[in-house]
Amino acid sequence: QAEPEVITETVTETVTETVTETVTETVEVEEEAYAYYETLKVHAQDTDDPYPDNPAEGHTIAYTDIMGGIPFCNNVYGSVQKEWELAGGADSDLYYADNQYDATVGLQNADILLAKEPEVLIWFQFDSKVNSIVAQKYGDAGIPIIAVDVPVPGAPFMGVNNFKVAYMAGEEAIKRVEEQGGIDTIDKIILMQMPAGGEVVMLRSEGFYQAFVDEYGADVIDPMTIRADGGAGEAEQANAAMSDVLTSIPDAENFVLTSVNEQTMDGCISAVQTAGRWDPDKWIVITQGVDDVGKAQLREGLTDAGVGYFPERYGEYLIPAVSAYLNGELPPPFMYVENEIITPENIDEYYTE
Amino acid sequence: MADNNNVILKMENITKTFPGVVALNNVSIDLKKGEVLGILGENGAGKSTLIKVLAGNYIKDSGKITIDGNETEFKNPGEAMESGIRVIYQELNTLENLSVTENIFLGEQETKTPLNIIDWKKMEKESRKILKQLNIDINPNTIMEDLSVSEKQVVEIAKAISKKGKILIMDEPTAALSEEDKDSLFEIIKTLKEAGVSIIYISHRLKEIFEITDRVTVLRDGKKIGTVGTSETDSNQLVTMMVGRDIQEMYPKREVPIGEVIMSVKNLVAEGIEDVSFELRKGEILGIFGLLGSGKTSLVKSLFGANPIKSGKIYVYGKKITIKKPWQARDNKIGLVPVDRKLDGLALMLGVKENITLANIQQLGKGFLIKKAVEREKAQRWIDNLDINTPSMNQEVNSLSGGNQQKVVLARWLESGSNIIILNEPTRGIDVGTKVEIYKLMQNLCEQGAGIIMISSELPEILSIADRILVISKGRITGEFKRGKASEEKLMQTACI
Amino acid sequence: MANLNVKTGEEKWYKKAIGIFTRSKTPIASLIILYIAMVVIFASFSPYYLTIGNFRSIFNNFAVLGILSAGITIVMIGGGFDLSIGSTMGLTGILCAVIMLKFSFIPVGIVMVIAVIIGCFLGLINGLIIAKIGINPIITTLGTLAIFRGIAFFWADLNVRIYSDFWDSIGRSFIGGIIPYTTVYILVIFIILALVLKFTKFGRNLYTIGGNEYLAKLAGIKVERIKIASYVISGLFCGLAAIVLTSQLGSGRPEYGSGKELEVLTVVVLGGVTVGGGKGNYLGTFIALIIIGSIANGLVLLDVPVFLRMVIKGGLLVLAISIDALRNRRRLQLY
Amino acid sequence: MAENQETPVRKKEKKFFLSNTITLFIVLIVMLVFFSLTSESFLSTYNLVSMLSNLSFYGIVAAVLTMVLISGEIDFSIGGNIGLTSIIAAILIESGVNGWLVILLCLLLGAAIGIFNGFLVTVIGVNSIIATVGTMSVWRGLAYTFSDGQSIMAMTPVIDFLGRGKVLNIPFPIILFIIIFAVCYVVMNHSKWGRKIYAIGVNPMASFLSGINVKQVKFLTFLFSGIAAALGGLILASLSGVGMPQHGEGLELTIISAILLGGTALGGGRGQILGTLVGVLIISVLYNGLTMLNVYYYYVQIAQGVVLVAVVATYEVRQKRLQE
Ligand SMILES: Nc1ncnc2c1ncn2[C@@H]1O[C@H](COP(=O)(O)OP(=O)(O)OP(=O)(O)O)[C@@H](O)[C@H]1O
Ligand SMILES: Nc1ncnc2c1ncn2[C@@H]1O[C@H](COP(=O)(O)OP(=O)(O)OP(=O)(O)O)[C@@H](O)[C@H]1O
Ligand SMILES: [Mg+2]
Ligand SMILES: [Mg+2]
Repeated sequence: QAEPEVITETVTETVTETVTETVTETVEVEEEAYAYYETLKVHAQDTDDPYPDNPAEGHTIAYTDIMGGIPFCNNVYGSVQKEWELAGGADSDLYYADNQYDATVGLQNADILLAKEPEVLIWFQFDSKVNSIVAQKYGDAGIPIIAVDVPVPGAPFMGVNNFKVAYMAGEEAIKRVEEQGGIDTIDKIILMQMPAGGEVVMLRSEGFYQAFVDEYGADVIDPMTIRADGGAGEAEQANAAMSDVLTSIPDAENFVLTSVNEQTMDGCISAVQTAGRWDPDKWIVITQGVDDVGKAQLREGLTDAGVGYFPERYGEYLIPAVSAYLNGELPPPFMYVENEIITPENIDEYYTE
Repeated sequence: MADNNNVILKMENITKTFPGVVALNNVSIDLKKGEVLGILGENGAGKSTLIKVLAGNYIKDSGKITIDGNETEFKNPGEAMESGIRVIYQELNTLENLSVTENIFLGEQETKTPLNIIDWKKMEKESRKILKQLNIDINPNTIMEDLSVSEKQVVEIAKAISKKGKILIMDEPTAALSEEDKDSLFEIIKTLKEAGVSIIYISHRLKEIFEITDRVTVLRDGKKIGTVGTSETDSNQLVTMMVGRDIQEMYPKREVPIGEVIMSVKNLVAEGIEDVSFELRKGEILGIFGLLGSGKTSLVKSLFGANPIKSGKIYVYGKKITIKKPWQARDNKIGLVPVDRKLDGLALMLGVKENITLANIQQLGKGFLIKKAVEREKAQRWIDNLDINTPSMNQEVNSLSGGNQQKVVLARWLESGSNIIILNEPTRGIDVGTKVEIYKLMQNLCEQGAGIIMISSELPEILSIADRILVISKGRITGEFKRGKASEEKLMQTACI
Repeated sequence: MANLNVKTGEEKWYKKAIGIFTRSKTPIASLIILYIAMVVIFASFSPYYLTIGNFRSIFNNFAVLGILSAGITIVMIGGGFDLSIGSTMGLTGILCAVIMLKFSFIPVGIVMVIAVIIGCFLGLINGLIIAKIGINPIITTLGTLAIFRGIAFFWADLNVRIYSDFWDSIGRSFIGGIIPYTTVYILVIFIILALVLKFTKFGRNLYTIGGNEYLAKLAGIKVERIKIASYVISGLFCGLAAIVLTSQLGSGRPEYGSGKELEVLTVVVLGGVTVGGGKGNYLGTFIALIIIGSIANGLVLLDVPVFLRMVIKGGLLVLAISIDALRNRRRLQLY
Repeated sequence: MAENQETPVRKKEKKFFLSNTITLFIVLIVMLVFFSLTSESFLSTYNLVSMLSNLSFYGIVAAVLTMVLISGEIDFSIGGNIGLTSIIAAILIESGVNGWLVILLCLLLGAAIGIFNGFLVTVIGVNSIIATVGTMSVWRGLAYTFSDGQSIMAMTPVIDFLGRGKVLNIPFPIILFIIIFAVCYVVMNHSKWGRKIYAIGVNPMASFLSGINVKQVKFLTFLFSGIAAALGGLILASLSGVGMPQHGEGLELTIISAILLGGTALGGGRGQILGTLVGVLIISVLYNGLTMLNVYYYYVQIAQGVVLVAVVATYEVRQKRLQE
């Protein structure tokens, strides 16, 4: 694991204020102030028993999906539903809307949900800047928001530290590069990004790049790095983007590849296969998330490792945080998932097939 | 076979109504093997409706159709075609971006086995043969849009006779044809007749009716007035049957004093015409005659800004004007009644009122908005003045009869105060009664100081109505005749130069 | 050169040869010139452009686009429109993947047949609504675009990955390592369809219906049947495209194919198929397909920033179609 | 006088036209009743008002685009236009340009876009579907290029007011929306220019030969649709607080669906601004109501498709019956 100091340092170099703030505050978290949240979180993580005292009973909350239907989101929403019921909440009191990767749709949803006057909003939306309007609306109405994966100004944040997970993935890749004989054995490093997601999501691959730069120096890494826009996190667009990338580097053979999520990675790998340039030994592939798609990729030997976000555990943070609000307590401002590197070797420890 | 052996088709007590109109009211006709039955009637009498019922375009409300002794009812045109009924419709029905061959064999391509593959060679050969029969020089591979209206009409005819049918229906086949083409058509009709084909022939031209038909059925207002043997009747009787009153003169001509030159065209060159010069005077009806494709339409379109002028000058009331677009023509008080009313003249889905004011929207009240009262008043005035037969000024022009549609277009230009009025085949497809009305109207206009340019390919009409006739051939003026100095022969001679 | 306006005289043999594909007027000449110009530009800037490997990737990348445009060409010549192709393909794709996942005992060959049947069925729905009820095709398929896509999302929570090597090989194999199978499919499909258009009654009647539906009825053509058939054919090719797409992507997802309709539309219209119907042919569609594929590829090789590629692609389309419009101006100029 | 002597034909026709709009109103009312019965919050002022402000930006575009459709053309590039304008607005705001100037510049940009589209269609003679599908990706691509694919904050007082301000407690975008619909209504139903648009849509050749400057009228409709889309982009930037290259993506199909739902015919000549208004409302109410009921987005999508096809089917069936 990386030292927090290292991360803070690198972040300040590359990242916007929001995130710097994010990370520096992580270090200063005072655990005692959030005892209510911590207790419930520990309970949720340890057992599948109902929460003590049914903290959610009779309350209403709202939840939005960044893009309903994709495996990662299904995992998250599934866990939220599960924990909500364990906390004593009624199914009909959990309002749902799908933001469809679309800021305009998100704005409408924010209003529709606000009209239903939930007590807490869990907000999962891809663009952090649009979120300021949402924050303002809910702030005026006095309804607290919990942001998932993408920050909302002034709201507690739950999810991954994008830079950190990317850096972890980078280090994992570097380990493999070294095993293989050093950076000279690599022709290209491909970052399949999602600029549409905004700066914060960009960190999910820029952290990866930073890890390489820290290890080998920018002079070595910059010329071999390719950044591509893989679209809105869907396989088909990523497939097209990857085909383009491959077209532009007909002579390259050995690659390091990472992407924002596993849908995207699925598209990338199939593009490589379709182009007839797939050889597991020549590709070091590290993914982000390890959702259902990611698990399958690891088990099929397509990817070498993934940074596990454990989307199926998001509810174990979110619902305790919600419960804190519902009971007049506060959740901590940052609730990071504990990420692990998942590999084909250790995957069975985390997930049974 | 209960009926007379000779009768191939019987339509009995056919009734067909459209919303608000009884188009056919208990009409019965019969058709014998190998005869040509003419159908006459004013605009809107129900002729086209009758044949469309027969050909499966419309479903009749009541009545009985018997073919060869069997009662039939066609639900669509396809079924009618299968039983040997072929139709040349009044409206042109050609596919503009396909070749002549394809149009002739539309829906009935020749195929060869195995696999029922289309036999292009055979189709092309057949087309050549048919077109030759029709005496017209068109390459069967030409794309339709490169043909003129009359050439397209010939292709329509070729289409109908390409496959032999039992009953051939022609709804005004000659409306767009020149004399010569008409003659070739009649030759073919005679051959078909001998071969036992029965023909229903609809035309507004009495001369043709006498020339080609055996019997004539007259319709009026959706009712059958009677059927007479052609040899036992004369045009007076037919006209009386058609209009329900006597028409004294087919071509009434009033002498209108001819005044000063109001328009003069000098050395005009444009697409389709080369070096044309002429003058038009106040009170004058200037006829323009020419064969198919001679450039008549191109000429008047250039005068109206719808066909780019390459060189030449146009003077109106002595003042040189430029006409690049129709609104310039309009502003110089020139009006055009185009040859194809439906395609170029009318906004069919709009009302009579809207169509009358179409060229003068800007005059419907001051400022940005339309003053509805002004518009109604203007429309009503022309409906009354021209006696336009419409249930209401809001009626869609779509449902008016041809003559009334023509009046609507004319009203538009009168409303805009045009005093140089160009009429391209103003009486094409219009019945005798209305024709006379239109001639009178033209002369009224002349009396009021207008000058009229009239294109016509109907010889008797142009010879009697025009004060002066220009003959045009290959885009040039090849002759000029004063009224009374011309004859059919002279016009044809000069037109063929 | 491709101006087949033959008012006088006989056709030259080469005109006849081209005429098989281009009986109606199309912008073939401008397209060919455009393509040659593109090749020259791209080749002079990138040494890779004229390599076999590059052509291999160009051709393999537009496989799905090509198959879809084959179907929609038929529909559009018949005066129809199909905005639902992306959704039809997406729905077919995910259904196939689900079938392979849940009923893995069904042989892959049968699943392919099922894909075609599903595609035809969805096309049939469009065809019935359009021909029988008589709703405007754009409106109908705008509706089914949403409906089919919505239905595809029923299976969104399944992670449907495809584990059939045979299925995978459909869209990913190369003859002799050089010619993609997908190119062979496209060529075969295009040639067959071009012949169908030229030499069958169905094909000719399609042009008639597209040119003037009323007239087609008068001519006794069974308009409804042919229209329905054209949508079924379009659905059929959506089904085939779904097979190739899921094969190339190795999975089935409900969102596959979204937005494809406008891409396909761009190809066929560039190829001279008109939106009102009655015009177009497969030579045009094919050249347009190559052009669109080559632009995408060339811009990558020229290292044009990704966002600018969108601008250039759109701009080139506008340019090509403008040149063609100017060439035909005499016909259209009047108002 | 003649107005009163209407024949059965005319009466039936009137009934037909009324019925289209009435069908649409009935659908809307049924939906409103259904949602207010099934969801407590649906009829709340907050919900209705926020729904209206959220639809204002594309409602405005729909109203103007209706004119383009009636004239017989189409403009697919509105979505790209919205994206580009929102980005340019954000960039201008970021660099400290005064809000009023931002609005002016963006509307000018919209006008330029409209002029370009209009030029392609009327002067060059390109089919409008393909021309605007092409320019759509040009505008969108420029939006991505200028923003480097990222969203940019767009907050400055004047702009904030455009989408989030209130006059007499009514959100300003709703007021804009009402004004623009009213103007379009008057133009299409009572003005000379509107009459020309209808005439051109019905028969461009006959209109041309009657001295109407077809190109000019069409050109202007494109110009206005460009400006309207730019206004939409500004409002959206204000509603969301950011300029985003994705703003308006896919919106063209939603807007065109709403217009078609409203009874406007593709190919021109027929259509009503009021119909478009109801069409826009139906699409929004359907989304709003179903989301209130926790319905998944893809069911909403299916419902929208079904409503579109079903409502238009009633038009067609009615028209067929009328013809028989
Ligand atoms: N599709 C239709 N809808 C409504 N009314 C119609 C339709 N077709 C014809 N009519 C009406 O039916 C009547 C008969 O029309 P029809 O076309 O049969 O006349 P016609 O004798 O052929 O006249 P013309 O000599 O002008 O061709 C007219 O009053 C016409 O307005
Ligand atoms: N826009 C055009 N482009 C090309 N050729 C044209 C055009 N307009 C007319 N022509 C050709 O010019 C010649 C004259 O056509 P025009 O229509 O003026 O003849 P017309 O005498 O009116 O014939 P008709 O009696 O058949 O209407 C024809 O051969 C026609 O094909
Ligand atoms: Mg008639
Ligand atoms: Mg002519």
